[in-house]
Amino acid sequence: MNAAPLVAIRGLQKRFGAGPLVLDGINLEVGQGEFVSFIGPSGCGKSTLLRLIAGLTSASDGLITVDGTPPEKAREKMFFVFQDATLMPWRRVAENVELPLLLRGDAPGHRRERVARMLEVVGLSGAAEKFPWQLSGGMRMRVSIARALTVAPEILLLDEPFGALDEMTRDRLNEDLLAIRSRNSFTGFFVTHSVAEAVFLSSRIVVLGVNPGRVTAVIDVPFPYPRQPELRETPAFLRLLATTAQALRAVRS
Amino acid sequence: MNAAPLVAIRGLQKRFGAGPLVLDGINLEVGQGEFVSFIGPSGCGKSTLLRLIAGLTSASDGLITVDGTPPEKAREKMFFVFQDATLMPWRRVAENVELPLLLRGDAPGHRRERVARMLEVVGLSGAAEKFPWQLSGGMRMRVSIARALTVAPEILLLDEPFGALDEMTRDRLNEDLLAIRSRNSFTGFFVTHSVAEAVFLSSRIVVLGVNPGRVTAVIDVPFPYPRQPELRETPAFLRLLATTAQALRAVRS
Amino acid sequence: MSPSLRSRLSTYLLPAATAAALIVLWYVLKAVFQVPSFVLPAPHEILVAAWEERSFLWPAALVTVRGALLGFSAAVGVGFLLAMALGFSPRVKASLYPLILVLQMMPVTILAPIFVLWLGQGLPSIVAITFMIGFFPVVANTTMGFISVDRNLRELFVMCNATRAQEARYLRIPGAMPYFLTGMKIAGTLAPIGAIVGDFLAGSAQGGVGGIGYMTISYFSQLKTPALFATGLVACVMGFVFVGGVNWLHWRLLHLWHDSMVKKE
Amino acid sequence: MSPSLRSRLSTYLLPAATAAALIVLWYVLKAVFQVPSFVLPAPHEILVAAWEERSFLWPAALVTVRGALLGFSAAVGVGFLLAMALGFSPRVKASLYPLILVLQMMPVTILAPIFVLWLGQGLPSIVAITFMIGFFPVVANTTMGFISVDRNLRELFVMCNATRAQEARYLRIPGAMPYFLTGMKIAGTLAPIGAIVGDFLAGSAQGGVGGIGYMTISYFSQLKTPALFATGLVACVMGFVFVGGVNWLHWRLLHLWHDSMVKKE
Amino acid sequence: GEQRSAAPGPAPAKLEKIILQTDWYAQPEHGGFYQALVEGYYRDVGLDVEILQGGPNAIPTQKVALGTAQFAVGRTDELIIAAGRGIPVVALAALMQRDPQGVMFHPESGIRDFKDLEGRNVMAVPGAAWLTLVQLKFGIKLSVTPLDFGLSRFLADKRLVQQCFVTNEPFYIRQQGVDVGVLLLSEAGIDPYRIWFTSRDYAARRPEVVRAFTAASIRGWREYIDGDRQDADLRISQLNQKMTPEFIAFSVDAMRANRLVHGDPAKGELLGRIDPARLGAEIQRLSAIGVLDRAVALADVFDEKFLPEDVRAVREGK
Ligand SMILES: Nc1ncnc2c1ncn2[C@@H]1O[C@H](COP(=O)(O)OP(=O)(O)OP(=O)(O)O)[C@@H](O)[C@H]1O
Ligand SMILES: Nc1ncnc2c1ncn2[C@@H]1O[C@H](COP(=O)(O)OP(=O)(O)OP(=O)(O)O)[C@@H](O)[C@H]1O
Ligand SMILES: [Mg+2]
Ligand SMILES: [Mg+2]
Repeated sequence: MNAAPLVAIRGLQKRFGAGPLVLDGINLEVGQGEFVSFIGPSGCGKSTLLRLIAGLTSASDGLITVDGTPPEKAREKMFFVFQDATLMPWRRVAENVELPLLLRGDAPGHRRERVARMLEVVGLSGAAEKFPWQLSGGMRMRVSIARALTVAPEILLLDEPFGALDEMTRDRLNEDLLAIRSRNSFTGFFVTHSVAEAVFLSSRIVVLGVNPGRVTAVIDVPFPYPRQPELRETPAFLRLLATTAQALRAVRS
Repeated sequence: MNAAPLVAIRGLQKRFGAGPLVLDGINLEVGQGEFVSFIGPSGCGKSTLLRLIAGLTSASDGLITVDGTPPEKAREKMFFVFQDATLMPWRRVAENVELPLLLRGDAPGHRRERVARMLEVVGLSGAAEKFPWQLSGGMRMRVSIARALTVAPEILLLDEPFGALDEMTRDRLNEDLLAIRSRNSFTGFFVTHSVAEAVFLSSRIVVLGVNPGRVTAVIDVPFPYPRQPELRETPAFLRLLATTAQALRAVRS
Repeated sequence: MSPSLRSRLSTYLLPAATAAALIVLWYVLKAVFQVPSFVLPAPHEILVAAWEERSFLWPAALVTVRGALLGFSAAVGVGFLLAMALGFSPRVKASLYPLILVLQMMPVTILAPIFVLWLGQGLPSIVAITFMIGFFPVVANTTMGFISVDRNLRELFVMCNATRAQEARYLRIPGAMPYFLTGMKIAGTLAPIGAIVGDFLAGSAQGGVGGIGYMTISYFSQLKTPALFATGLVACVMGFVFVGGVNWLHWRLLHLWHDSMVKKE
Repeated sequence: MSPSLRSRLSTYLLPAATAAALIVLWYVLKAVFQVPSFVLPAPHEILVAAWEERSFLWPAALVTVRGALLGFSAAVGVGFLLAMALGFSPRVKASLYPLILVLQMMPVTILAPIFVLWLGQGLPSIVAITFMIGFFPVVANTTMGFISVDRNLRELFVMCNATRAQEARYLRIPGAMPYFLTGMKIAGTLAPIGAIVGDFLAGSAQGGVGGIGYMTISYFSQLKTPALFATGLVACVMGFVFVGGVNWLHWRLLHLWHDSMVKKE
Repeated sequence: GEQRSAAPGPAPAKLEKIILQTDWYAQPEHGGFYQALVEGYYRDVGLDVEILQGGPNAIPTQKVALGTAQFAVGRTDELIIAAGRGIPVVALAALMQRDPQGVMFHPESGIRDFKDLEGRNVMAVPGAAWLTLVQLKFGIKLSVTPLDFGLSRFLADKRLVQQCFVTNEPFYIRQQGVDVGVLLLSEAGIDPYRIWFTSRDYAARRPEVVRAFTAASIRGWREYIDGDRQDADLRISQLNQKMTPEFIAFSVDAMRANRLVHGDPAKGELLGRIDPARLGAEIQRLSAIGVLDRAVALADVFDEKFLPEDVRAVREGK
């Protein structure tokens, strides 16, 4: 969309070891400030694609650049919400959330304040002193989200962050995410199984097919930001929802 | 519903250690062959309730009986799909699925056959020889589901089994679950965040509130089994969906 | 049975019961096989000997405790650092591991004269020997802990642009604690033995006070078998103190979060 | 650099480089401090002595290998079983652990005469002493492995109505493997030392063939220091074979799934 | 199988199996027993003897007391201390009238006499009775380092004094071209016999075996020191690889030169003989330094009736 894309993927192929191709011929250019959702069947390579963008695994063929450099070089711009909560069992909730700030050397006062704010956002202020094993599955995932939000990265990669949450919490976090984005605009890469969520959040939706993972459809979402919760009830929204669901269903047949 | 309920819960209270009440005053009677879904906000105690029914944790107050005995005594009737996939990292996919049958002493031929069938159901026939770390999140969860299905227990407890799956896979597994149930009828306890899923699968939906977890609504689902996929499009279904969503939304306010 | 009563039962009564059963068995075996006291003294004879020899055993124990404590600290500290180096990169591991193995496997009896030559007789050599005997369990365990870190957490640290030092401090070290503590426990049981062997190989009764190792040979050569076993008793008591310390640390560091300690309700 | 070249570099070249560096350092230190050969011989002197004494060292090594192998097997086998018992229930642990600690911490020098009397001088006593020296690392590690089993998997087994034996076989034992193998590695480095010490304490040169421990005393008392170090060399070679075996097992059992081995791409 | 080719005469129908436990690996200091064994002197008296080599942990006293071995080699001071602990063992005969034990030192350390050991670092077996006796007798104070069975520390440390056998360690030191001085403990009047012994119980039950063994052993020793010891030496060198011909020759020469085995006839000493008066004096000495738990009488530790007539006769005819 932009003249100089923030993330550019060209002819990307990925296989693990001598296994079959997991991703094949992925081409994608994502500009500064975009919010791209990936949807597709389980096992089609969405997480792998996110990990490739983050430089956590390397492409078998093709090219990925982030801000013009290889992803490994651009990591300070990015943060990742993994599909699993990935909490450190020996750190309390607040300590887990604090970790990235600690590692990047923020001042203690600032850390405390940001951690408290983000725990508030995900509704876990009361659980700050708990250990991960004392949390429910959804709470663990929310800790992981809070951790990513404290960082306020330029590029945020979210791998099914809201899958384990009830619809209300999920909707609220969707809105919170957009609100945060309107304040300090980040470029988002988002994996979800909820079409509604994808439409509500994204500026673009990439539908992936399976065996191997290929881009089968790209759907532009024309609604302007900031988006209000009421958007979800509008006919235009519901129509795009249906189109997207259709595109997703087409993958399998 | 039945004269002698299969699972009876009376005045159940649960707190962890000296913490606050997690569940309070839960009363529930579930007859043979019912399918009960629990919905409620993240952290309200759904998993805890399932674990109480399975006898994996003990009540702080109140009573649970399964088939007239304490849950610990009725475990051979039950099986559990945990919220996390809970796979053994050193066993391959097929070996993981085989485990319960192996432990209960089934013949190798029978085991192989059942494992193959259930891997087929969850769409993982091709991944039988992989190790858990080689799977995507959704694939891991499907292994866990296949494992439970091989057991064909009288009572099946499912804790958000389909949360990490795309809508199509999810719908298909919903239908598969009902098909399996129509063949060897089991009593189901099901936790989900998807209201549609709850309505489509259940004979009864229990809505839980939070802090502490309390039953705030019980919704009977009158549609007869077997249910066809088309049910999802009927007005009656959509109406019940709206009612349930309403009840769930009421919890927070 | 209330939980607290039950836990007290496990902590105190059961070991006491086992100990009592063993002591009874000891007397029975001694009587049945007619084992004379100059081979295997009865427990009460050992206690009597320990008391009678207290004026020798006590200063000897102090000497040995010093060697054991310093050697143990060295084994734990150096072992931990070595393990950090080994866990740091596969190349460092490939370079250093064989050397560490040689150090561990070279019988200390052979190296003892070199220690004595370079460090002089007495405490420094004893500490060096104790270190040699106890450091490898720490290295082996801690290294295994360092390289067994959860892959997902490692990726989290990569995303955080953590430096190697940060990764060590916040991820690998806490993650390796269960392994490290096990190695430390083994080193703890070995430290008194190491100091005794060190006393044997490089000690002296300079100033008239030898360590427990010295007393052991002395009693052995004088056929004072109950007193000989009393030196063993002293060694065990020392070892229990060390292991008790490590267990306390284990509890302190792990009881809030590790699967080996947390009781899920 | 290609990956295979790089891995070959780590496996062979780096240790060789370290070894070479050390040997150079050895010569330099010997020259600088003027350490006489009867205290620390030069590497080539050791090799020459090993060759010259081969007709003595070889049979002695065979004797010691037998003791080390049997003692190692006993340490690993019995240690594993003991750990199973300890991991079985907290009560068994509370009952047995102190006893095991006493066994470990009682200096083997004190018990040696009892072994000699009951088992006779020679192989059985040597095996018993090797066992005593090597079993605790296996017990401590394996126990820690057993009690560190993932809580969630434990609940899965509860739901499967698994018997304790099944839980042990399918959950605790495979889960404890990383710990067990570490303990085994430590026991592997200790086994040759144990057999040498055993030879020392309870061996006999019956039939004219003593073990490496006997040769050690013999060379030591003859001031044949290069030959003495050659016995150390033999001990190290033995230890490397043991550790190599354990490493192979480690690779066999863990390389497909464990975080310490699997390289995530 | 034992070498019995040299054994003269027809073999008795049934041999009594007995075990002799020595206190160290095979060495010339045990030569007489090997001589008796390989030359068939034991067989001649109806005994099938197995010699068990000792080592650092041979525990001969305990083995004899428990009956694991019938006879063992040791020293009278050890025997007296054992008796003082209530261990029922009795000396039978002396294989050496003089103990080869002494201390060695570097001549440049200026040691001439035991008095010169004052304040020295002495490497010895901790707890050995002679340490106390020397310190008491000469009014000196020693600093003791546990014996490590090696010689490199002695060689490296010119001030170190080390316990030794005059028949043994000096050989290796001199081999290095280093001179070494030796003070024999017997010169200081600390003079235990080296003996063989058995348990009170066995002596009471099988006096004829004890007598036979003692006689044959004395014969072996006599032959070993004065006669042809080739076969015995061969056996010793087969059993203990460090026993080279040169070393054995050195040891035997040292035994001869210091009259260790035969003793000094002028003082009434004779191979095998134990002088009750000298033994009684030793009991007194040990009792005086308090290493005995209970009073030991001469009769507790020695019964001369097992000595052959000729050995006893000499004493009686003194
Ligand atoms: N072992 C434990 N110790 C202490 N508190 C616990 C423990 N397990 C759960 N809890 C607490 O109990 C409450 C309910 O947890 P539970 O896992 O049942 O929630 P849930 O309804 O399943 O939530 P989710 O939808 O997020 O999975 C949470 O507040 C959690 O912190
Ligand atoms: N480390 C690995 N080694 C081998 N194969 C892997 C590895 N990681 C993923 N795969 C394979 O790559 C494919 C894509 O996995 P990925 O995790 O990207 O799927 P996904 O789209 O995120 O699925 P889900 O929605 O279930 O999370 C799967 O078939 C998986 O088996
Ligand atoms: Mg994924
Ligand atoms: Mg839950």
